[in-house]
Amino acid sequence: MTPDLIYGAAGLAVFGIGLWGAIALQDRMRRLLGLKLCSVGAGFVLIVGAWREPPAAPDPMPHALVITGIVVMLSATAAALALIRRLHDLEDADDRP
Amino acid sequence: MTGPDWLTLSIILPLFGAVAAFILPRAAAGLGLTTVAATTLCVLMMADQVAALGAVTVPLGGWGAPLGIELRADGLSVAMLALTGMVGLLVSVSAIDAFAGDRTARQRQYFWPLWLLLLSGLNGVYLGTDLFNLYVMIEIIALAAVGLTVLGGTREALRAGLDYVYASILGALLFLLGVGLIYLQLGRLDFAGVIAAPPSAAMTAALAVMFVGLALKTALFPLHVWLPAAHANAAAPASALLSGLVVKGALYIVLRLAGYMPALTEDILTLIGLMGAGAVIWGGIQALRAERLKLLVAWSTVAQIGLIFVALARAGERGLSDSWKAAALLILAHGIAKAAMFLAAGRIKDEIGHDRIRDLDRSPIRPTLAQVTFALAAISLIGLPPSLGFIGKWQLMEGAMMAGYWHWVAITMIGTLFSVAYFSRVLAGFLRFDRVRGGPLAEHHGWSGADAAPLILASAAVLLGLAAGPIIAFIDLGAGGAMP
Amino acid sequence: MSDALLLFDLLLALAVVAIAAAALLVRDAFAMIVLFVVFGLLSALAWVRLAAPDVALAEAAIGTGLTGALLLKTLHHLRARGMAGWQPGAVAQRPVPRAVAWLNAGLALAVMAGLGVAILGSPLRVTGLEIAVAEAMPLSGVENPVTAVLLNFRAYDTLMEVVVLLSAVIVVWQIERGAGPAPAPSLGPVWQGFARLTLPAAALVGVYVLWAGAEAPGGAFQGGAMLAAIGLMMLLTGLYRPHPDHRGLARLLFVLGTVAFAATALLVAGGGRASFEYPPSYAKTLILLIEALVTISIAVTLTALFHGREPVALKGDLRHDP
Amino acid sequence: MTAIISMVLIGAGTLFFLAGTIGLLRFPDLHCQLHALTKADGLGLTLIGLGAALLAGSAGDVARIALICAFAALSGATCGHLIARHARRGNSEARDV
Amino acid sequence: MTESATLLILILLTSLGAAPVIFALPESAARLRTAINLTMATIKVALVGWLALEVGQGARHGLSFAILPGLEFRLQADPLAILFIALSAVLWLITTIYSVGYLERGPHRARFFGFFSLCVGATVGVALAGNLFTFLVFYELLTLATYPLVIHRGTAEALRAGRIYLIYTLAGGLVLLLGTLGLWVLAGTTDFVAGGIMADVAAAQPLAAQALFVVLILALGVKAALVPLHRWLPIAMVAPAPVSALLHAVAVVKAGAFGIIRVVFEVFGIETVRELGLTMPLAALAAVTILYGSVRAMTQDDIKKRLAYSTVSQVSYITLGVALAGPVAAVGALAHLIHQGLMKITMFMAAGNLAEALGVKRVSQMDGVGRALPGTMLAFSLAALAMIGLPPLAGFVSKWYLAQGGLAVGQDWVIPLLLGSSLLNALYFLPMLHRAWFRDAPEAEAPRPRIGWMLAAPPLVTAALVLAAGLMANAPFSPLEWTRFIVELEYRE
Repeated sequence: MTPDLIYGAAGLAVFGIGLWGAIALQDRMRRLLGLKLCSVGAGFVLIVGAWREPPAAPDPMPHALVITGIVVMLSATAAALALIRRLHDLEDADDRP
Repeated sequence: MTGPDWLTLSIILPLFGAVAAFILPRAAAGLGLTTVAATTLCVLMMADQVAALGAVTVPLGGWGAPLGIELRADGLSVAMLALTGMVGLLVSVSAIDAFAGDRTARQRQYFWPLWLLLLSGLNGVYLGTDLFNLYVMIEIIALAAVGLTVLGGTREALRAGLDYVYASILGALLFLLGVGLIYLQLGRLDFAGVIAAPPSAAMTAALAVMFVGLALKTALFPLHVWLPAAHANAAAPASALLSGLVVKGALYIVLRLAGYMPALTEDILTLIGLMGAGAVIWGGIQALRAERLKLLVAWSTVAQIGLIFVALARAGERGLSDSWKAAALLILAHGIAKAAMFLAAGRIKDEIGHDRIRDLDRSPIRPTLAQVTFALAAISLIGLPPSLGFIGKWQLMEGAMMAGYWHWVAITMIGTLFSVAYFSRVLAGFLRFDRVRGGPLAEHHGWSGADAAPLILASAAVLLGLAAGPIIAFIDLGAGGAMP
Repeated sequence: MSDALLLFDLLLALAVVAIAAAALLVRDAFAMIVLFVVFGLLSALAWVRLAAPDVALAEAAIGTGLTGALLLKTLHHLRARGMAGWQPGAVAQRPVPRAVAWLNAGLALAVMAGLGVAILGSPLRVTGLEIAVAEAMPLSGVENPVTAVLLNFRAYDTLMEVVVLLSAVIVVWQIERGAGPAPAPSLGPVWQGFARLTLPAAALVGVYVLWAGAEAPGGAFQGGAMLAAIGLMMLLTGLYRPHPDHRGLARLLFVLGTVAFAATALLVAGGGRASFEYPPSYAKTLILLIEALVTISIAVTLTALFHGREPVALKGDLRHDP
Repeated sequence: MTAIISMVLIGAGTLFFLAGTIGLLRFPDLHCQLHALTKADGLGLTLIGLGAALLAGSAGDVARIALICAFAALSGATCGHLIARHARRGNSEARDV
Repeated sequence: MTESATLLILILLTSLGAAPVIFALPESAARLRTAINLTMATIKVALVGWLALEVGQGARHGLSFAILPGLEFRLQADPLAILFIALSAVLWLITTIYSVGYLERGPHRARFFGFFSLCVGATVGVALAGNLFTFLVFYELLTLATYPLVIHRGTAEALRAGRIYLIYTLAGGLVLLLGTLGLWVLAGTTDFVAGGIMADVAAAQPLAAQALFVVLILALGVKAALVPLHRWLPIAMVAPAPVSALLHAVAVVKAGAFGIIRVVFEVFGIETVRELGLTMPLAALAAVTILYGSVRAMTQDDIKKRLAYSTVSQVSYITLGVALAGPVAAVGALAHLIHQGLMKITMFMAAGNLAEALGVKRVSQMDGVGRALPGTMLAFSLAALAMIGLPPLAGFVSKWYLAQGGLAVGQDWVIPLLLGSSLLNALYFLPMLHRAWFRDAPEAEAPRPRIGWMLAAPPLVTAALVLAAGLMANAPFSPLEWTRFIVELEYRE
């Protein structure tokens, strides 16, 4: 039972929950949140891959990848949220007589 | 070497173009077109470099494969780059006309930066050899493609764009999870590492997750729900880019991975083939029921992508080393023909005012040039000789016959019949003159300069079949085991 | 002593998973966002436990902070316009039939179980590229290995990441335009005092984090995120109101980082060097120069993403942006 | 010797945090909750900061911890003020918070 | 072998190249369009003549370039190809004149003539194809080029006919693709070689070879209008007269028959087909088609439908000749390819004139037509008599050789079949002639309608050709002589 096993399992669980959220939920912002959870889950898997027994330093490569992943996920979220806002305005404009 | 190599240039040049087009919105069209032309020139220079030296590898930052990232141009990647360049150039020319009016000033301003970012992303995918780098490139393509999908600004386009965003983010994240798991196994992320990897359960699981992600991005049958609405509701040049080029990026990665996957056993290939067959049949049925022209063309994309996956699975595991060439040919043929068809559909919609298939024959205006382009593109998509599509299908069926997989031959035939059925719905509409309402029939009325680009593309799709020999020889360059 | 930490790890892992599930299942949207922020911070803490400080900093600042701010802004936008007391159930989409919901849950579970089994069956802690990175460190020009990987060994990846950010802002500006919603209410004198004191300090910290990136955890993205936080504060409190005339400058700042990075990558090429290959002697200065410009770009881009629309005065729009 | 004192200080600080959280959960209306949070957590944080400062090695670390405590207290107070001000203005949304 | 490919490319270009130019011309430039059409047609006839001369002296022009490793796009001008090209080139010239006159004021003429020359280009391609792959390419191009012509009028009925036509021919094309692939997989090459390439494969896997033969004959049978697959031909008669004249009597139908000849002679080789025991079923199928076609023709009141059914039966003479697997029968078959073309085109053009000038579309309305349009009806009668097989005329020559061929190979049943079918021909042609000449027009003497020389002359010219083909059968360059030359080459290997 080392930290990387614990967090590895947690990461996969978070990815699973996010995947379920992205597929099953109907509401737009929740699905986006599900995707963000998947992204954090994938981040967990990579960071767990980098962890080494304490005296040894962890492998820096996955750390850089996850930082890139986080920024990429933020960009995608920002675009999706802009779409949600705009779509809401359009639908709102149509519903109101 | 005296300066930056052609490979980096072909990725960074469109980037500078996009930046310039974004900063100077008024000059966007001019800048955009020159950049696309310059990039295509880069690709041509790279092509003869590859023709001379075989595969060309550029270690970015000078750090070599596992640590740094390498760009590699071999036959297949340059063929895809050439496809992107050629189709891109002609779509750009057609886009200049499509967004010329003042009503579409905003779309003109934003089309070019997004398209050039897309071009940079695509070139990056075709030249990249690092899995995580491919993930970042896929994201650039996804974002630019979403931007292009919602360029029209209508509610349907936005709703389709949102579904597209969800599908492409989920696909990319599944791909990222696969990359993470592979790093967990091998400790390195470049193609050479993946090839050398001993087959293990974890490796299969990782590659399976990546494949599901890519299937979601290429809209393979069960995961195709987002594609028709997104491609049908986009503006004409945008949907030409989406259907013609964007889908090809993910297909290329599937092709690359299929080439190296140690774990691609017989039953996985049959599963992929079945999904492809499902796409061919379901796409065909939906295309027959489609009300609008662009929706029909979008559903035919779903069917053609299914056929490409059938081509991959046509000869089982033994034939895989040859099947990817048939798939590559079909990808090239579909790219050219589908871009031409979407541009033609856009032209027809502009001239006639609507694109309801049932009323195509009611309008007095007959943009015959656009209709001829549509017909030529249909010839290549159906796979009639001498088109490139025909040669692709020929190779598919030949491989399947040699390996004795008759069911794939049957699927291809069914696909062809379906495509004949739904394309003749449209062609009959073009050639019917007895229900014309509102004004005299004007046969030559709808002609304009904007038809030139789609016509060139469509006739290229039909006539390139004769040049299939050199194309296949080129695709073979540097491929096979030599891959580092 | 170490098993106490193990207990802490277990608790933290359980908390992370529980809050993730809670965030998706809670009915009220605002509570969902709050839970998400808590989830983000806890996962950042988990990453600190996994000896990944840089990533924890990035996750806390960008992954949780900014994403949370964006979510809150969108929620405010949706609530202000029409959907009061907005519950997921109330949304017009047809509810998912129970069978499909369970099918999806089963599918997600199966995928995860399969992956878990496959992973556990394989050797963990395969030696990755840490040796290669360690050997190449002296040539990289910086001491912090993560920054070395980000800005030297895989500089091409980072350039493309900045491009992703740029394309995001282009897409957002293309989707939304015109005047923003009603301007934020003024927050009274206490806030002005607080702002006058903390915002400059925050700017200082941001620059410090950028500078420290060379030796210690930190760097362009974390520093950029902090400076973006200042931008957000100024937007929220009306200290800065986006104006159509500022668009030209804004576009320049967006592309600044990308252009700098790409230009350097191409200029260093030639004379036996591939692109992105900085001459070792100039590596540190080049990296810091690029990092600084990229940070500015990131800060402005993230603020623009939060503002969420191109500040252009639409002819038909009555409420011209003040 | 200093270790024991810092352990005591950190223990006290945690107790104050506990008190603050219980206050948050138990108190009836918004203002009381705000009161509990800002006061208890502020004090708790300072005590923990003091304890950590004792354990800290160099003067630089002590200075950093001091800065952290100062800014945390400052922002805690301001946030409390803003929420209260927002509630006092009787804004309809306040009740949803 | 590939002395000068330029001649072949030029022949192809005269029609394939002309099509885009004609498409681009605006509708009003009628004179320019006609000029282009006529010049191109005459150049083609001249080129074909020159090619025929050279091939006569043993030269073999060819052109081939590889499309896939081992798969070539090959054109070659062997005597058999020359036979078919000569027919289509000459008749294209005549039909162009006729259609210019016929479509005087009609709409969409640019589109019509564009696809018209595309069709002939495809037909020439079919003839020149050096292997089954190239044959398939032009076979499909022919389908695509004829579809717009069939639905030229653009009415709902035309479109319905067009859809049926497309279904049949494209399905045939698909089956041919399957057959070509099978050949490529079994024999490794799809080249047309005198004497056939399937000999050893047939020995090794007789069953696969038989299956392949059935698939190929099925595919080609669609266009050659063999019985179960002939339904599209009468339905396609909704097309304007020049289209039914050139295409459905000459180009499309003959392409199918030509394909069967190529497959039997140059893919399988006549001996292999006999060994596989496939000659008898093919001959039987041809015989059934001959009788069925004639019987159906009798019941048709619409002139063009009657001629269509007669075409169905006449084309099967060629298949019969090929199936009889004897040199003499082969001569009869190939000669009939030419003669039937000449005869049928005359009759279709005459029918077109009747419809155009007098509005006579049905046999029952043909009373006294002879006096109204003496020239046209003279040509029609001559062709009809030749079709029935009157001794000095072309029809008799080919039937005579077919009979001789049947006897030579011991298939005695051929004689009664030919006599019976000639009788049936008489039964559906003579009433038409009787009505035309010996019945006077129902209402008062209608003013003699004037039709332009462009409509009147072509039937007479083709009728003269029919006469010439019959009388001067043994002249040096007559069709019969040329077929003897081909068959002699074919059977020498």
